[in-house]
Amino acid sequence: MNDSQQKKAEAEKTRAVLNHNQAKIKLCLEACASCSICAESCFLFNNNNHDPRFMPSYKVINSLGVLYKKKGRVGTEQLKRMQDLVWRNCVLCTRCYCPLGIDIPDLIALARSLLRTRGVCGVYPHTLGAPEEEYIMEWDPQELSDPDEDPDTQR
Amino acid sequence: MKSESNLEKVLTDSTFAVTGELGPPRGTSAGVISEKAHYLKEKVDAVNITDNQTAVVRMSSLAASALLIREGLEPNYQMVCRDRNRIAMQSDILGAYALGIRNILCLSGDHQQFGDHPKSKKVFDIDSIQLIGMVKKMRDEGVFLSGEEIAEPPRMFIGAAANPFGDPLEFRVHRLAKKIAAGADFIQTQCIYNMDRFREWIKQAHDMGLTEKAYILAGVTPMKSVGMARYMKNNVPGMDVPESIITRLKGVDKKQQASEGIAICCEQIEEFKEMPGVAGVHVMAIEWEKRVPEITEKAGLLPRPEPS
Amino acid sequence: MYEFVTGPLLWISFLIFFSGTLYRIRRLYSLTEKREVTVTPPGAAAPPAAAVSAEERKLNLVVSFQNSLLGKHPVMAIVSTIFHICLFAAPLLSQAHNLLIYESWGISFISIPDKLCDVLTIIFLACAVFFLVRRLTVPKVIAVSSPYDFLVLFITAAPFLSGFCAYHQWLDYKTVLTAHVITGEIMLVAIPFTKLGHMVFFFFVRILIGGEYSFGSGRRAWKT
Amino acid sequence: MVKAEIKQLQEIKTSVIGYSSILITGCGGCVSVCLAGGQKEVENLVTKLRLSCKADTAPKNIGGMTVERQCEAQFLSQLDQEVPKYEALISMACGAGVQYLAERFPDKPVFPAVNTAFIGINKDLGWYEERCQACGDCVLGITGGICPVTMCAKGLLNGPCGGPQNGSCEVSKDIPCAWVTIYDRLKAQGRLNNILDIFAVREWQNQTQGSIVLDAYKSRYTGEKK
Repeated sequence: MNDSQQKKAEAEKTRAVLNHNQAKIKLCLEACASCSICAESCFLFNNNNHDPRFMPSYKVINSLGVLYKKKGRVGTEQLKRMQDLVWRNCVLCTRCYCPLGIDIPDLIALARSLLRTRGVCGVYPHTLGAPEEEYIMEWDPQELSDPDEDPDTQR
Repeated sequence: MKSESNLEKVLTDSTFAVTGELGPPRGTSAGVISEKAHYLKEKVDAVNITDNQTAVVRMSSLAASALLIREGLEPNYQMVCRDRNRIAMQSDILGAYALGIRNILCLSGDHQQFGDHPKSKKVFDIDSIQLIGMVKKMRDEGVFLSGEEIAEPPRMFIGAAANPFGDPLEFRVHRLAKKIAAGADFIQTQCIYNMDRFREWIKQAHDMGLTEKAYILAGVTPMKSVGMARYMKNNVPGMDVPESIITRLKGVDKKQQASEGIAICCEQIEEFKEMPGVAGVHVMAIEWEKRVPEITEKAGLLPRPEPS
Repeated sequence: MYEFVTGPLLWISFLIFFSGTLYRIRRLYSLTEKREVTVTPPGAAAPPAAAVSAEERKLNLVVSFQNSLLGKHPVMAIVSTIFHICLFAAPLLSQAHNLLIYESWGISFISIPDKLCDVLTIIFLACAVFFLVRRLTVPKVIAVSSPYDFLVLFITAAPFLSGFCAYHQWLDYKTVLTAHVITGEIMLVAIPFTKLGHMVFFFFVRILIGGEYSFGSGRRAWKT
Repeated sequence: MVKAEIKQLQEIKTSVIGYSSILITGCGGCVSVCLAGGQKEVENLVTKLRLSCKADTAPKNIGGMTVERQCEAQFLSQLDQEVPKYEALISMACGAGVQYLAERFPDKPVFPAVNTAFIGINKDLGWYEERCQACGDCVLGITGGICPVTMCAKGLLNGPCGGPQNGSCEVSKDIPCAWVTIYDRLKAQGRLNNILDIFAVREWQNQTQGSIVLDAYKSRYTGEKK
């Protein structure tokens, strides 16, 4: 299989997973009132200086939400960012609280499935012997308000 | 002959064998054993000594077997997998043989949940079929499970239990086949009340040639009362008591129920004597050893062949 | 113009609102399935290992309060509850609305004095401003806010704002009134098809679908 | 995943009497998933201990923190700043997590707040069932995907024993007999041959502390060159 064929096959798989779950994704994404109440139910959010990138809804909107909206047509850079969101910023402890009842862990798991169809999966730097500093994320609140720094927040 | 067991001799002579059962006391009294043994003497060919049956602590079956030998009876030493690992089992087997024990019955054992120490730790290092194989290996190959040699291996006559009534019914005879393949020389069955089911099972076993490879002793337990029959039906795992038995016991006067129970038992034994594939009968008179002489007498099982 | 928006357009909006809401419920229904509890797990019938002391019952109450939205986010809980109460109460109980309903169908709900309705509207708008400010200033909210969220907030607030103006006869009454009706209709139509759909989603999911946070023992689950 | 159950409050309280300050540590791994030791349980325990420990000897200062997994040093390191502020620790992780926490902070007494029960599955909401005893030598391929070591009360490899009735284990009517289930499944799959032969005596793998070193990483620990 050459490169373009493989890309095509990948895209097909992504679309299949998306199509299969389309209705649910749409309803769930649409139910989100972006209220951010889910934030504190995530211990990672609390442990990381309340960095919004650990907020459950943020993780869903910027992974599954984008994949859904763009029908899986996202670039490598974005895939990398999503990978961080759903694997590094989430341990799937399945305990997030959504006042509206959105099953956030389910959606994150779905995002993981979608990313796997693109050959992206969880990589744990520390297990590969990377120095700790690389693993710990510093958060600068300014970063999020600047669209150039973090285009994912601007949709 | 694989062993110097009297039971084996009786069975190889094609005599219809009779085995009894004796539960060791929940205490240290050797007297209890002699008392119970007294009723069984010259009425049976060998006596099963239960191993902490229903997971209730009793005198060890090894010690009780040795005491029984002193009384001039042949024990059938029962060993369950619940309480010992392979090290303890092999060591006990060596000791048993040294004490003159020649028969061993290999069992899984009741789960400790029913016993007097329900939260004890189970062992089940090996299961009953693997135990049979282990004893056979010790006897025939003269080696331990590890493969190391035994000085003067124990020459045991190996027994196993079979339950023709447990689930899944179709698999029961295959499990019997597995036990025989593992090395069981004789089989004692669970108490039989459902004769139809037993006939079907023994026919299957006979057709598969299993009754040629091992001696099958049909298990019977005389009912003392309707209450006992109901209890056995509802509370004893793996027991199949048809309603007809209960109806029959209910049909007689309360005082007559015990003798009616014995009558049922004797009728069963009469049928077993004629049944192809049945080599003997195992009489489990639970805490009722004193009626064994009467049963064996009525069922025409006496006199027993003289042990050599 | 006024006749048109309060006539056919109103009917159409109601039709879209009700059928859209029904469609949404049906959609949710078809995406979930009933999970029958057919087996009782061993031990489920057994009483708890140890009796719960009075003190522990009290502690459990404290903890369940702590775990509730009110315990975790008191301000958000209170503001959003008031916001939603006003959202329903003000339009449904307003005397002016009830008069219109009475004129058309001869029925009417309980109504509240205009003054009170005005207060509810003000409270509602205050809550809306709170949400707006929150969306503009709190980092975690900024992070998930898009123009869409602002639009939705505006769609919700607009009928109240225009209603408020109309009641106080600010600006040109006729125009404001028409705007009030139109914005109200827009909101109705938007409910089933936008983020406002969380109205249906909330009740359906949190009551019917089983989960750590469901109200009661939800027996439905998402189909897999 | 590992399943655990929170201990009785009284037992936890008794264990920390005499320490003026304690840190309750949660784990975002398995115990979080089974609602035993995640952030929410930590917060609840903090509240409960704060309100109910009124004795003079009871802890005055109670804190809580949850990390990704207590079975990994990487994540435990997040506690390095917090732990020195406290006299003792309570861990809501599984037994492995508790021990690794205690190992990282050897001068602090560590008390478990959950009982680690088994490796199991989420059967339904709040209902977990054991499925694996980590025997270290998986036989599921032979037994139709049903573990005789775990699911059979006696762990028989040549089952069933004489006990099952109406498909239930002799231990309880509510527990299906593992071997009846194995038989039924293998029969349906036409694989009954699997259990007609005798299953040989097993060499149990979990009799000393288990340890795995992946082949790919062996040289890393032996210092030998690949």
